[in-house]
Parts: sequence; structure tokens; C-alpha cells
Amino acid sequence: MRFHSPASFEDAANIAASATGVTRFLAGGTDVLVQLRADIVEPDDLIDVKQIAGVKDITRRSDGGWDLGVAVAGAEMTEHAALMADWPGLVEGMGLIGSTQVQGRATLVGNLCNASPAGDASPGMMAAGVTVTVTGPNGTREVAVEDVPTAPGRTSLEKGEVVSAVHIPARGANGGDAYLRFIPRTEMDIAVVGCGVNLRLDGDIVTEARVALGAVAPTARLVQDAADAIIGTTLDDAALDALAAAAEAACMPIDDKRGTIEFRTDVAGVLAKRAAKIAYARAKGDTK
Amino acid sequence: MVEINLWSGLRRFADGKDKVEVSGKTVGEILDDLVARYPGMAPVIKAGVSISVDGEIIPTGRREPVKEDSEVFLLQRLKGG
Amino acid sequence: MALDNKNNEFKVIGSTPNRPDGLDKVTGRARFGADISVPGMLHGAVVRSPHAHAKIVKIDASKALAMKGVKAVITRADFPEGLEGEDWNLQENAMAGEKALYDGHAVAAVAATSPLAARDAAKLIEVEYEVLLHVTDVDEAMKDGAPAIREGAADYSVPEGLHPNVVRFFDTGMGDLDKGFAEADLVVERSYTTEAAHQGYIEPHACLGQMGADGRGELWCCTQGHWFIRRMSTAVLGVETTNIRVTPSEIGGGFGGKTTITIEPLSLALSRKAGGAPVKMVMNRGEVLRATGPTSSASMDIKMGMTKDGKITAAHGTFRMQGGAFPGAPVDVTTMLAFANYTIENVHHIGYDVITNRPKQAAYRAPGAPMAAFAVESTVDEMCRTLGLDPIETRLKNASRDGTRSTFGPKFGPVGLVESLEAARDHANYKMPLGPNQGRGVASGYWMNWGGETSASVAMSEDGTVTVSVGTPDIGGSRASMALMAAEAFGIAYENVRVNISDTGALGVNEPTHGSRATYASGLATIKAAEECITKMCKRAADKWGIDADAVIWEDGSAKPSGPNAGEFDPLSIGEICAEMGETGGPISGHYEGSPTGFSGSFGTHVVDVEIDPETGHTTVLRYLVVQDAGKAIHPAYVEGQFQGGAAQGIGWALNEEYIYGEDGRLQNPVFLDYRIPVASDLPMIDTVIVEVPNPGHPYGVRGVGETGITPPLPALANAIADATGLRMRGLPMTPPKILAALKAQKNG
Amino acid sequence: MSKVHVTTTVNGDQAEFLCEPRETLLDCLRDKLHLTGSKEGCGTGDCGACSVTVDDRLVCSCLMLGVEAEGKEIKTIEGMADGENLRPLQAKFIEHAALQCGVCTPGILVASEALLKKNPDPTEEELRYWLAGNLCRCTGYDKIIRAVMDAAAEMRETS
Repeated sequence: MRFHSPASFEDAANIAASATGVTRFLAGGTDVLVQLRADIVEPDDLIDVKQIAGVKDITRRSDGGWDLGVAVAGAEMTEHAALMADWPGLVEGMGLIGSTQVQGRATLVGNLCNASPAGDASPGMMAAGVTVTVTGPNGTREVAVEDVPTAPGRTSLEKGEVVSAVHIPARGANGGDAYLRFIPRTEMDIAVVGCGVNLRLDGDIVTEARVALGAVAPTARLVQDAADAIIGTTLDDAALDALAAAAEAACMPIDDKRGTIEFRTDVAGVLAKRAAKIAYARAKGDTK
Repeated sequence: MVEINLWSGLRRFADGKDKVEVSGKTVGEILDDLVARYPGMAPVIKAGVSISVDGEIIPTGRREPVKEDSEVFLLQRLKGG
Repeated sequence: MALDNKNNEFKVIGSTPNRPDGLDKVTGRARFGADISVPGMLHGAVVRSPHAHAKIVKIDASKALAMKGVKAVITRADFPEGLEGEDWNLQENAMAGEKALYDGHAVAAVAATSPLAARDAAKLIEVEYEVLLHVTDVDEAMKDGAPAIREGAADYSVPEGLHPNVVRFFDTGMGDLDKGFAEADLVVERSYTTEAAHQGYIEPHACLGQMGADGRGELWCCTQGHWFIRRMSTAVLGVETTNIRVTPSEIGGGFGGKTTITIEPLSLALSRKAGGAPVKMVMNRGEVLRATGPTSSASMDIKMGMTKDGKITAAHGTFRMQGGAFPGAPVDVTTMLAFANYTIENVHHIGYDVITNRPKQAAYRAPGAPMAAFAVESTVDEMCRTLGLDPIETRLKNASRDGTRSTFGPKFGPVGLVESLEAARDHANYKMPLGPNQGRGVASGYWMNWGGETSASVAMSEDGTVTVSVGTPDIGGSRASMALMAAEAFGIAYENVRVNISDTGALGVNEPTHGSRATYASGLATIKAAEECITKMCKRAADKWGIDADAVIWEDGSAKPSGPNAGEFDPLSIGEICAEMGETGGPISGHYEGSPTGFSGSFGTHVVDVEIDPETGHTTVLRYLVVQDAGKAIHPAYVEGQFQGGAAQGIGWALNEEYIYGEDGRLQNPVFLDYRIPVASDLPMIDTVIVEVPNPGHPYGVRGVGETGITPPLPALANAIADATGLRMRGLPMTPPKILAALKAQKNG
Repeated sequence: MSKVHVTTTVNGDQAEFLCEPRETLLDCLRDKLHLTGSKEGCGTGDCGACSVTVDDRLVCSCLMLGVEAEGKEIKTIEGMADGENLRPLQAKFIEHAALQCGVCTPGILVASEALLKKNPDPTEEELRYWLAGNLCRCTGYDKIIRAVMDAAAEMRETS
């Protein structure tokens, strides 16, 4: 295994582009090292992006949105009061990954590019409308996070491409987001179901909504029907039932060691309702 | 003579009896006499048994004394964690 | 010297001093299995079968041997032939012969100059397999058509006509079942299953073995019992037992799983083949879960009869357990202890020990008891609910106690079930109000404990301090307990006793720290050896005073004349006697060798409150109470620790822990991420009450406490879930998907 | 395979080692620097027995490569006590019988110390969640939680 510490994303992309074997980028390393240890993937070239300037920065843009470096760890996000105040659901999703120790290293981009259907950071990012900058040998492009994972363990990134920045939209007024997941224990598990909800209110009425589900399909995904079920409502019981039904209908889960199809489908509806209620309360100004 | 209580699965090695009379003054002597009287019991004893004498469980010892009126049970050989 | 149970006279017993190994363990200095290194050391790695059942056609190690730094490769061909019985089982499990019998079964091993080189070399060893049909479920393994894993493995006990995978058969009981069931007002017949649970010690197996061509050598390893490791390793290797000296490291948890061998003989065999260079081997977590013993899984049928007022009239249990590819599932224990909580005149047990394509089971805390407790205590709880009876009062009505006949034959001596039930009933937790979706469960459990082969020495030092040498590795603070007992016996301060865990070269044979025996048996041995020292010190004093030894007594750490008739002499302290011992006859030490039989079982009762999320089936443990009989708690904090640890393991087994095998027979969850033991946020504080019904078979009244605590949680959780939801869960683990599915079925009628 | 030379600081002292890129920080601490207080219980970040801090951030040393330690400030259990003076947490763990086998203890101490630095007055729930990545199989956590809470109280009083 060759270890590289490039000083720029362009260099990182060039190393990856010219590599002939298995290549991995290293940010937090909490997936890469597990795969290495378990003899699942031993990269021929491992490219550490942490020496690149700015990868640890959390910056508020002039439009009120946020730019995050790709090596910002979960703990650095949860400790950032202003970011947490804007996007509690997104940050909590990241914060649920692994232990306190894992939070010291794990990153949003790592979770996204590991492309596990059950990654806890992805539904919150999708619901929030996060985009990423991708740097490749031929320049950069902007990609919506929902377009990054394509299948378990696979992304739409081409050979030589690397995510070089994360962009979170401005929170704006009267908005709120939430992420919930179901696990058998209270910590340390992979999500059996995850659900992120982001919405905006006009008075009591939901005017905008994005709902994303994790662990119920080959990739985490936005569910437009679920969002439609609550847009234009006050999130009354009928709207919540419709939301749950839409979430359940969007599930294409598998039976595996972590949960059954039936269980995942049922719980997707339950979590969608619970997350929507929290997001709604937050949009109303509840700071919990 | 000492009466030994057998567990029910051993009846088929002891002419259908669940209590048998043997002679001996120690655990080892009564086990030896048991095998002498009921040769079918040999693999049972060889595989290992515990024995209880008046409520005290003797895992392995053969020298422990047994009285004529002792209450004796053959038990499975135990193992702990 | 009077050593009966005069509780009020204890001076240090029952206090909670700091443990002697505490400082090393909070500073990182304590040396566990993987922490030992020696010059010239090689590193070993194991090649393991990816198949559940496969013929090993060919092993080609040429590429590995061609690698720089590789010093030896071993396969089964490097082990002697002709072993029989359990020795053969151990050898076959340590290194597969003609067939790989489970996913993770060792088929070859390699030694190289670094851990990475060994791992790389292992990947270069090419094994050709011919995959065979497999079976991993106990019920499936007994059915017609199931692949016979090993023809001829059954022993004398198995009646004709059973599947060849049934290797041992048990049939125990007494009384007249028909009569008993006829007397009952309610007869309930239910079936239950439990999955295999792993001991889950945080320290993976690790060892460092060195053996020369002459078959002599040394082994350092983390183990519960180094004499067992010595006997088993040398048997497997065909060398004489004494040729290997085994030294135990600090041990990072065992719970039964470190009473047997895994990689230890492989390190010795690699060392021999590498010209005697020491070989260190450390398992990773995947190897631990795939290839070391979890406990058995079980499938059980229970039939019990009860009168309207709660008297149990008859009980019958059928227990089918798989213990992996080798005989040894603890169904022998199950068929003794399943109904041991109760006095039942008419009782019968049937047991099947079944082999499957899973790793060889190892003992796990009260082996064989928790599964049966789940089935029996759930059934009793259901009967109480049906009849409208209080679960504790009903248990009290039937409880085993001093003088009652056990369901396995002999009569009980003094035991503490009644006391534990009463203490549970009177505890605040049993009266706490419950909210919606909350429920309370009660269950009792029993472990009969153990004595076992025991050898210990106590040696006096020149300054009057004491060195105790025992052969039972300290897993949970037993050095503190030994020191307390020695200090009590001598009448000296706890700080003046040092306890060592000796290697196999320094003492006679000791059974492991297992069966809840260490504090009982090594404690008894320590006290007896101390008494021998005291007798010798009294003699030295008598000689000095010129009086008869019988006229000297030992009190508060000093020899004294027994009375005015013995003469007027100032007491001689332990320090004074020992300071002169070189001139008064030489060193003073005492020994004990024996297999003490005065152990006595420990009963316990647990009360748990849970809340069930009706929309997800998630169980939250709200509060937990353990009440258990310790006989006499030598170091109460470590007794509480045993109670709490057993409860936590039982909670894990009840709710989330399980071995999950795929269709391909491979273990699907060989990581702590998916083998879900309880984490800190899963559990509440675990309240404890120590009941003390002294054991007359121990000088200070001790009875073992380690194992009973894992037995009640399984049914107690099931009973609490039943109380909260009306659902009777009869299969472990009671995971959220299972509970939610049952809730849905209940809702849909 | 060519090795990388790494210069780092461990428990305040400069340390150097050569390692292969695929070796973890835990491997390097244990096998090259002979600091065996950090333990490998799982190798996958699930048990916390290898907990250390890197630039004051709590991490699993099994989930970090040795080469990533270049220029970092690493603290392990061996650097916790000040000479012969134990930290309050260490003393309270002994006093409260918060360890049985003790193999998880170094990781739990390092993790708890990191929490109390950040939050001197945690609730029981905060502490339990903070330590959720530190598995203990012996104790059921009860006495560990009590020891940390007691140490926190003592540290608040003396600070």
C-alpha cells in the first residue's frame, strides 16, 4: 500500500487518476481502516486529504449557508453552536455515527462516499439540500448529495474524482430539520431505518419539505411523495398518516441480520412521523 | 449394602432398576461394585459421573467415605464457566 | 482454631479495601495476554475455513514458505495421530483434519517475523476445499435428511434410532408424572428457543509459546486455568504434560470461554517447527467470534402442572442443544438444574446433545442453566398470570430450601432462595408504580457451584508479612478476596498479604477459575494453608518458651500462652516469630492440596422493569434489581460486581445478542458492531442486595457467586415484556423486529 | 515494503518510529513504542479499548494509521498519572471497584478524562452516551458510572 499526502485536491485527483490499482481517499478513515483490518479492501494507493489547506474549516457564507471542509469531523460539527442551531437534524445525523471516539474522526463526506444505504449522515444531508464540489483531473463540478450514491458501496464519482468541499444551504426563516434512526441498542449500531425531514412553515402551514430515508433501499434517497404528503398541511394527524404511508410505500428494503422487510417498512413510517414533528417544532422556534 | 439412586436414563443398564444395592465403604468401592454387578454401567462411569453422598456433591474423589445408610445419587459430571 | 460462621467476629472479611492489582490496571501497566513480548519472537497467524463444512482436498503452502520472513507453516500433519475422546476433539478443533467443520475452523497456521508478514503469508496459503452440505440449527440437525457431521460420534447413552448428529442423550427424573399432572388444576405445555451467545470478553485470546525439538517449552497466555491449558495443549501435541510450563498473564475476561485451548497448541507447534523461536499469537475479534466457543443454542419443550393455589405438581422438560461440531453442549447440566428452584415430587428431563457445523461450544457462565431458566421461569410466570397468583409468593410456596429434595436427587442443605425472594419482595423496586407500556418481571435462578482440584501455598516472610500463592487466575478481584481471607486467618492487616497467581511449575494441579469456585476453593485452601503456618508459628513460640505447643494459642496476629497454667509469657507477634525463623528451624510455610466438596449452590432472584415502544418494539430497561445469596461476602464490592456483570450479560442475551448464520453456513455478525453486547447507555444502574446464608462447607461461609446472576435475566426480561404488553416471547433474543411483529399480530387478533 | 519514518509526540515526549502505511496507530504504540496500555479488543472502532487522544481529540487508535501521527500530540493511558500521583479518575476507579478484569479500563479512563475536560459536570445520561463506545463485559457499567461521577464531583470541588 502506498500512502500519499497531497497538498491540493488537484494533486489528489491526479494521483487517483494515474493510479492503476485500488484507490481510496482517507479523511477520517473510520470506514477505510475497518475495511483494511477486515481484509475487505486493501488499497494499493491511499490518498490522505487532510494535509490540504482548508479541509478542517467550517465557514458561514455571505448567503447564510455553510461551507465545510471534507475532513471536518462529526465532533467538530456538534461542537459548532451556530451550525448546530441552523441545521440540528443534519448535525445530529452525523453525530449518531459510531462512538464518541469515531466522532473524533468520521466525516460527512466519508459517510456519503462509503455509500452504505444505512449511513446516518446521508438522509439529513439530502433533506437539507446539501451539495458537494467534486474535483477531478478535468476541473470541478457541483453535485447534489442525492446524486452521489448509486448502489451499496458505489458512487457516481468517476476515477480520479474526489469530493473537495461540502455546501449546506442557508437555513432561512421558519425552517427546521430533524433526523431519527432506529437501532436495536441505544448507540453503536448501524441504522435499521433512518429518516431525515427538513421543512419550512408559513404560519402553521408547511410550505416546503424534503424527506429522505436511509436503510430501506439500495441507497439513501429522497422521497418526494412523502414531502408532498405534508406540504400544504399543518402536520395534522391526517397529514402524518399520509406521510407515514408515503414513507412506507417508498421502502424497498431487504431482510438481513439487522432487520426484516416488514419491520423496516413499519418503522420507516413511524420515524417519518416522529422526525416531521420534531422538524415542525423546530421551525416553530422550539430549540430542542 | 449401600443403595445408589440412578438417574432414569441409566435404568436400561441396571435391569430396569432406578435404585441398586452395592457394597463398599468409599465412593470408589461402590462405583467399582456397581460396574461389577452391572457391566453395562462401565461406559457411564468411564465417561465420568459425580456422586452425591448425603447431600454433599463429590465431583471426582474416590476416597470419600460412604456409610450403609448414606443417601447416594449418581449425577452428571458438571462443568462451570 | 474456630473457623465457623461467627459473622460478627470478622475483622477484615466484609470490608472493601483497594485491590492489589488496581494501580497496575489504572495506569496501563498490567500485562495481559497480548502485552507480553520476548527477544527473537515470531508472530503467528491462522488460515481459517470460509466454509461451514468442507473436505480439505489439498493445502499448498509453497508460496507462503517462499516469502521472506516466513519461518514455519503447520497443518494437521504436524500433530500426532491416534488421539481419542476429548483429546481428539480438542486436537480436531485446534486444527482441522480431513474436514473443516465450521466457518472459522483453523486449517493451517504460519509463523513469520512480523504480525503483518504472518498475515500476508496466511493469505498465500492455498487450500482446496470440496464443499459439503451443512447444518447449523439444532432442530434441523436432528431431522431425517440432515447431513451427518460425523458418523460414530455418539456415545453409549444414545438410544438407537436417533439421528447420528445426536451424540449424547440424557434422561433424568423421579416421581410419577401422570399422577402429578392429574393433581394439577392448570397444565401448560410450551416450546422455547435460545440462540448461542458469546462470552464476549473484551480481550481476544493471546499467547506466546516456545517449544524446542525436545518437546520442552514455555507458554504464556491469558487463561482461566493454566493447568487445563497445559494438559490440553500437551495432549494435542503428544508431549509430556510437565514439559510445558504455563504462566498465566492478567486475563481480560473469560466467563468460561478461556477454560479451554484455541491457539495455544498452535503457537507451540509453530515454535517447534521454527527451531524453538517463541511464537506470539493474538486473535482478532472476528476469529474470537467465529472460532472460539460461544455457548449452545437450545430448543426446549416444557410441560408443568400447578394447582389453583400455586403448588407445582409436576414438570417435564425436553432440551435439545447444539454445541457445535463436537460433543459437549451442557445439556447434562440443564437436565439436572432446569427445575432446581422448586420442590417438585414428579419431575422429568430429557436432553439431546447435538452436533452442528458451528464452533465448539465453550462454557459460558452457568453453562446450560440460563436456557432452561428462560423456558421454565417463563412457564411459571405464565401460569401465575393465568391463575392470578403473585409470582414471588408462588415461588416462595414451591421454593427449594434446607432439607427439601432437589429435582436432581439429593437434598439441599442451607440455601438462600427463600431469603432472596423475600428480599426482592421487600425491596423498593418491587413496589415502584409503573406507567403505560411498562412492565415488571421476576425470575429466580440457581447455580450449584464447584470445588475442584485445588492447591495453594502460604509462605511467611522475614518481616511477618505473608505471600499467598494460588493457581486460580484473578478475573474479578479474587486476589483481594484471598488477601482478606488470609489477613482474617492470621489476624493481620490486609496490606500485609501479597497474593500471587502461580505458574504451573509452582503448585500442584489447579482447576481453572470456573464454576464459581475460586473464592470458595482457593479461599478455603488459603485459610487451611494459613492455619498450617499458624500451627508452625505456635510451635516456634512454644519452643522458645519451653512449653508444650498445645499450650499456645494464636490471637490477633500473635502467639500467646493458652492460659495461666501454660505459663506467663509476653505474646510473640507474627513479626517477631518470623524475624527469627532462620534461627528457629528455617522457613515457615503452609500448603493445602485437595478437592473440597463443601461447596454449596447460590440462588438469586431478579426483578426488572421495562418499557416497550409500541411503535418500534424497542425495549428500554428502566430499573434492575439483583438479589443473591453469597453465603458470606468476603469483598462485598466485588460480589456486587459479579451480580451486576451477570445481569448485564443476561440482559444482552435476552434482548440483542445472537449468532446469525447465513444460508451458506457462515457467521454473519463476527464484529462487535453486529454482535450487540450491552453498551453503557443501554443499561440503568443495577441495584443489588447481598443475601448471606452461610455455607457450612467453608470456614467463613463463602459460596460462589459468579454464575447464578446470568440465569434469571433471560426469563425476567421475558416476564417483564409479557407484563408490559401481554405478549409472551418464547424465542431469544427478543429483538425489536420480533416484538413489533408480535404486537402487530396481537393487534390483528 | 518500504517503511515511513514518523515523528510524533507521545505523552509529552518526542517519539519516532518506522512503520508500514497500513499499520494502525495502535499497532505502532504497542509494538514499536511498547506502550501496551492501549488494548485491541476489536480492531474496528466498536469497543474503545484503544482510546487515546490526538491533539486533545478522543479517538480509537485502531482507526488511525501510524503515518497519520506525524506531527501530532498523542496522549495514552501511560501518560495520565502525574508521576506517582494518580488522577482522581484513576483513584476513584480503584476505590469504587469499577474494574473487574481491567482490560477495558485504560480506554474508559482516557475517554472519561476527555469528557470531564469538556464537561466537568455531566449528567449520568451524558456520561453513559459518551462512554457508549467503550465496551465493558464484566461490570454492567454501574460501578464505572459511579466512579466517574464521583471523580467529577471531586475534581469540581478542588478546581
